Amino acid sequence: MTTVALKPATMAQALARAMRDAMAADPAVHVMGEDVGTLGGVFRVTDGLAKEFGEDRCTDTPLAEAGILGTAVGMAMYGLRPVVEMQFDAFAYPAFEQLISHVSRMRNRTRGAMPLPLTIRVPYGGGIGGVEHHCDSSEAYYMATPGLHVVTPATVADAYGLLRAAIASDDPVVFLEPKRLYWSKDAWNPEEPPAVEPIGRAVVRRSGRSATLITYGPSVPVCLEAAEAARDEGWDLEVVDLRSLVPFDDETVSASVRRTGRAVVVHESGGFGGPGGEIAARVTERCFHYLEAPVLRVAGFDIPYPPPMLERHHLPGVDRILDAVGRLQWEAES
Amino acid sequence: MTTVALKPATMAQALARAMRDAMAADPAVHVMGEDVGTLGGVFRVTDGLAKEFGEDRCTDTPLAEAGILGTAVGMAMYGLRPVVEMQFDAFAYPAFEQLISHVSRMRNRTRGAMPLPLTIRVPYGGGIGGVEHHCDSSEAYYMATPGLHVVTPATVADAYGLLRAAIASDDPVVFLEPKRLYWSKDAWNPEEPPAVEPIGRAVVRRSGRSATLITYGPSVPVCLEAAEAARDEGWDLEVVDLRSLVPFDDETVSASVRRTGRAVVVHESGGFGGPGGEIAARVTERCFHYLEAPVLRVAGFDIPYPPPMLERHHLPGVDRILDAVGRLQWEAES
Amino acid sequence: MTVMEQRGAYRPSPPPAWQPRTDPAPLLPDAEPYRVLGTKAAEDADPDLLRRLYAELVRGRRYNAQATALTKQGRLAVYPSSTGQEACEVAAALALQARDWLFPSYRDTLAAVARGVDPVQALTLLRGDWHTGYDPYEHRVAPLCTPLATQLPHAVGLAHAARLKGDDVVALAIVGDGGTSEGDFHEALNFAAVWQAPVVFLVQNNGFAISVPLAKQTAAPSLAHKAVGYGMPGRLVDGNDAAAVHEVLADAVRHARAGGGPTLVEAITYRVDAHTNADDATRYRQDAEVETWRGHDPIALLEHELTERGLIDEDGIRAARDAAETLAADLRARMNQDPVLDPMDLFAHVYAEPTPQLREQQAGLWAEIEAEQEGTH
Amino acid sequence: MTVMEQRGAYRPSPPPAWQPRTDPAPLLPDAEPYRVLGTKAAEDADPDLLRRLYAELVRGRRYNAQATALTKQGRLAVYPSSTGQEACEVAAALALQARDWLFPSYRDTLAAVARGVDPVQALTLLRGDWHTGYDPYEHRVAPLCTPLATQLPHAVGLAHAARLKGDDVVALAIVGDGGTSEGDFHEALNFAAVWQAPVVFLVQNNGFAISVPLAKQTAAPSLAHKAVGYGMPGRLVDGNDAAAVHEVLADAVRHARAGGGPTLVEAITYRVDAHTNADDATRYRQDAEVETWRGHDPIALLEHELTERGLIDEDGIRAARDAAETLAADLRARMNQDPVLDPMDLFAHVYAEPTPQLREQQAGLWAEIEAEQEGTH
Ligand SMILES: Cc1ncc(C[n+]2csc(CCOP(=O)(O)OP(=O)(O)O)c2C)c(N)n1
Ligand SMILES: Cc1ncc(C[n+]2csc(CCOP(=O)(O)OP(=O)(O)O)c2C)c(N)n1
Ligand SMILES: [Mg+2]
Ligand SMILES: [Mg+2]
Repeated sequence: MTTVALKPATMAQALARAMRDAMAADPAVHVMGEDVGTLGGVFRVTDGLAKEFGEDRCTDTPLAEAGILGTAVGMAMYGLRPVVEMQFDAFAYPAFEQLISHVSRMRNRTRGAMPLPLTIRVPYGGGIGGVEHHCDSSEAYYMATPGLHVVTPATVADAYGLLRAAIASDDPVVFLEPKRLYWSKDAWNPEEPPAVEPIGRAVVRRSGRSATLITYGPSVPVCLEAAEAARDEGWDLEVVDLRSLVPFDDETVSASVRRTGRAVVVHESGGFGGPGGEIAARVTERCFHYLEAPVLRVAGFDIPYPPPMLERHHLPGVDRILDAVGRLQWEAES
Repeated sequence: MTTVALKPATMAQALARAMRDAMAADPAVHVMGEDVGTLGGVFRVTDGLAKEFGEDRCTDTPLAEAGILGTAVGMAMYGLRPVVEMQFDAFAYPAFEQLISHVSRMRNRTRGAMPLPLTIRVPYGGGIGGVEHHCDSSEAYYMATPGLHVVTPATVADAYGLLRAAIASDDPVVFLEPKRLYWSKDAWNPEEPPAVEPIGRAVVRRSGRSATLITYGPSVPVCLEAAEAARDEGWDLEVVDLRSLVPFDDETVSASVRRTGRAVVVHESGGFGGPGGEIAARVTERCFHYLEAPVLRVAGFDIPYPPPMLERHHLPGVDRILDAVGRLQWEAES
Repeated sequence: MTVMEQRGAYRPSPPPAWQPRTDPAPLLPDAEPYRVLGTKAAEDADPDLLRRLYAELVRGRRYNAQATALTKQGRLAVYPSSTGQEACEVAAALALQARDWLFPSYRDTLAAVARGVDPVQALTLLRGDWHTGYDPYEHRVAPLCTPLATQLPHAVGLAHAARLKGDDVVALAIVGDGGTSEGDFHEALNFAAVWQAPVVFLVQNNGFAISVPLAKQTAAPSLAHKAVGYGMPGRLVDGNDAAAVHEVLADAVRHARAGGGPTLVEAITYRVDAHTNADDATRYRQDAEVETWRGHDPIALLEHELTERGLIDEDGIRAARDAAETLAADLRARMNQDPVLDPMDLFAHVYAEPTPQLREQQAGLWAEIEAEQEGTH
Repeated sequence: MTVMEQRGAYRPSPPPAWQPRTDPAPLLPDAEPYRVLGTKAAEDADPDLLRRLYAELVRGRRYNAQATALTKQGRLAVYPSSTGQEACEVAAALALQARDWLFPSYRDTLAAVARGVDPVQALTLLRGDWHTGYDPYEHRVAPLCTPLATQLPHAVGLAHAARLKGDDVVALAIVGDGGTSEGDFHEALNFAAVWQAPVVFLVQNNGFAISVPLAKQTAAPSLAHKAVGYGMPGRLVDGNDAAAVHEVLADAVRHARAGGGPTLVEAITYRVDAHTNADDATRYRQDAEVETWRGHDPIALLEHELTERGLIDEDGIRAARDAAETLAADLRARMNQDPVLDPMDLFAHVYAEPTPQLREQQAGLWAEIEAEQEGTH
């Protein structure tokens, strides 16, 4: 048995490596976006790609998001596999017509003749002290758009594995990168990066018997922290990391909730009309008779993302999660 | 007592009348959009306005939805009350950046100093045999955007009353007009149009004791029909017409579900990530111990809107609603 | 160095030399739309090409008439006619090689048909049948595009990809005058110019966007004048002169293929019919205007030229008309059969593999249909 | 009339007369950026205006330096400096009347300050404090706009509304070279031209959009060449020549006020600092280039002119510097105090009246904060 030399890597580095490996493996993979070339992206996630593969493979585009996504559609029509970076969540909005009317529909429109293997990377979420328009959690829009896969990693390993899977997918994938986890670190083996994960599988990050926290992306570490803190209250919380919002892994989620009988959905995105409603509703549909309490939601408020100096009030934190767990009608327990 | 001479009016006519009366009452009201002037709109909803108020008050704009909404923002900044028409649901997508980043946020951004009294009329939904891009139900996007009111009438009277309320509102209102109800008719008194409804109040369209159908817009008549048909099965269904998706009338909805103990949410929009998830989740949060069965959803499939020749399979119809009602675990009934 | 210290001996240097990145002069359109028919240029035109264009125009006009008739018979849900614009439609198709790509808007079924797409397949969308009736890769015709101008960045991306792959492919995209107001028009032209992508933009300026006349759409001297703002040549052409449109487009295609980058072509034409069969054009325009344009009919123009110069005789004209009638009869016959759609197709192509959620929904619909059929048997 | 019948006697008529809707020639920019300083035109410039511009430039430079310093001290979250671009910022503010409106981008806090907005209020957003620090109606300065080019249609709409109301108001909107690639730029200019709205578009072409140089942004001869495509005049000006920028903008404002419609002004300048304090400009450009531009510094240019022509003396220069130091000291002092934000404000202005849902959330947060405070007491 050889010793594996593990090294620390950040999520940003894992993402960069995923693109690098994908580009090396398949000449059809092209990275494009604002500042992704020479600069390596404002978060340095595309660092080194232009140098290694040339500007035709990693391209600084003009500053126009609809144009970026629209031309990527054309490139995908011709057999390329564009990986598009939207510089920040809110700057993906100008591309929504291309996204909704074309990216998500071209395969269906042509009865399968014209698939669009396209990855759209969107740094999302807050917690980084960013000013207006730099901290949106826009996953509700993507989830409500049939034809898109919506994927979001919470760990360094998943960042690599899921991005490779997204780029390898023959369908368009909206790949949501939790900004505040870009600098999160994990030990990994640079010689042999993690496995490519299939899209659509949730994972139980922590087993527990009292209740299930259903979450994803930036809220996963928060939920894990909450689960640790909950031990003091005598609760043994299970944490499910969805990883893929579309398709949704009903099996894993329902199995967990059936085991625990209680659930809280946790996300940064606004509550009203946000992902939590869908998740709570489908869990309830599937697990109604197992539920000791309604599935609760801990979410961002239904407000535009607040200024940095107030964001800590907005973001679901450990206390708010524990409060919700406390409201899961434990008194009903025999 | 004078006799009231009631005449039949279509929903399209009621909407036109609402704009006319609002324009007559307030010179700040301006109607703008593609083909709204000379032509009177592709659905003739703005018919006669340009003639009566001149082209400066009812303006044919260049063909650019972001430009329409963006200039309307500027007009509202200067104290006008623009009423913008998006020609069809899917053609509102190019305006999403203006909508999300500015329309919904300007008041909040300026701590109330710069409100945007703006109405965005969006004909939505299917059932009219429209080709691709002409039948989307995009309410999930609007609901997930804090700062917008989202309103949709289901009757001729509400079309008038709610549109007047929307135009009178100091907040931006997305006013969703169910296309297939444009030609629905009701008797009304042209001398004295219906009252202006406050935004945010649901209404019980039909009382019943067995279960509640929670619905809005184009699905309201379908639910009423289903409720009639349900009598044969021995069910006495209550039908709640939400009218306003934002704000949401928890009070009326919860009161109904507490009475009946069972609920089905019905809408045309796709199910996954659609309005029904939010509605089911919040009803469950509030009425858990009253519920005999999970809140079920009858929605459009999670697919791009189908071609006309297949749309009948997609749209929630009476049978599908009754099927869902049948799955509300009646056997559990004593 | 502080402001104080900069004084005295300090002399500011001139700005870094500025010069336009390209010479604007050749990018500007001519003062008059380019014409061939009825001018000296017609003498240089290839008679075979003219005859071919003529046959296609006649066929195209008949196709438009037949499609419009089908809407009246309830066989077509909606038809945006290109009557009066056949020269643009046909020339766009004929200016391309087989390896090139055409990006039509929703109005351009005729261009697709002229490029070889089966008319029934071209009309599939407008029939209420599936969203696209043909395999885009077969004739290299992108799906008919309804959201205005959104097909333009696709054309740019495809052309760019082809060039990156070393393929000798040009993309030609068609858009209306109204569509030029959309942001996607702007972004597509800018990307094309920056990338020097082999793409040709054909604006069919037919005077209207539904009811909105050009004067409410733009204040530009001409739409072709937009080109200089992107650093590409803008060309203005009489859109009812098939020979002129063909020549200008063929030049632009050659230029693009040779690595010269994109061109914007504005073809001045007129939408003789209403916007679609559902539209009432009398609400927004005078018959007299339509009549003026009928006088400058693309078919009449070309037929006149061919006849005057003895390039076609009665037989030639009859042959063109017969071919057109054959197309119409075939279309009529085949459109008379109701298409059979499989409801299960609703779920089959949303993703490469249906998600578990879609599989559930599919099973539900299947059960419903089975129950329905049992009910009716 | 069938095609057959059209033959023979039938002669197609010429097309309806075509002519450009406007004469393109006067819309095209000059071949060279317009300059005043160091040219004969300087002799006609108003000495008071030049001195005023000078004082504002010096103040602006100091403001930029102070704001950048505040980021290092953690007093400002982020600062996009306009060092090197002060001539544009200041001239934009000074070209307007009090009744006019300014629409700044996120980089243009200096223009807002030069127009009278309190610097602390102008920096509120960038401090991590509330999204907008000033009441837009007080100085008629729209909120700093972050999504690029999206403020341009606002400016058009506002100017249009003012004209409809019969008010004598002009809007001036600032956008970057990168921002010109966005669809909103296109749509705004088109609406402005069609409506003949009294609006002036100032493009600060500072060579970069973060790391992306102009050559990757556009292939146009100049950005000012875009104007003709909308039917408005395009003007090219040396963006470091405050007198020239002011003159061109003031002309455009006058033209707009007189009902002449919009103008597009491209000011050629340079972003001397990095994109923001968080950016590392050495990754994408050479110091030498920066140095060249430092030589063509807007303050040095104007100071040189003033000194050469004896329009300013040591005292005048010192007065300008002192005023700048006063601003900086005040800014430093006031930015040293932590702002106090009320978390309840999160819910107060989403709507005119909080929805029941927001009231619930507000109550929840209130309870949390109370509990927290009890915990800490
Ligand atoms: C983005 C978008 N907005 C609105 C529409 C609705 N619409 C369909 S055709 C049309 C007019 C198009 O005019 P033009 O571009 O001149 O093309 P033409 O119809 O004259 O061929 C409009 C507004 C649309 N299809 N897409
Ligand atoms: C719609 C949108 N896309 C992307 C961004 C991110 N971004 C902020 S500044 C910038 C570059 C802007 O360049 P330019 O317009 O030239 O203005 P400058 O920074 O040079 O003043 C980018 C890409 C944004 N703010 N808005
Ligand atoms: Mg047109
Ligand atoms: Mg710039």
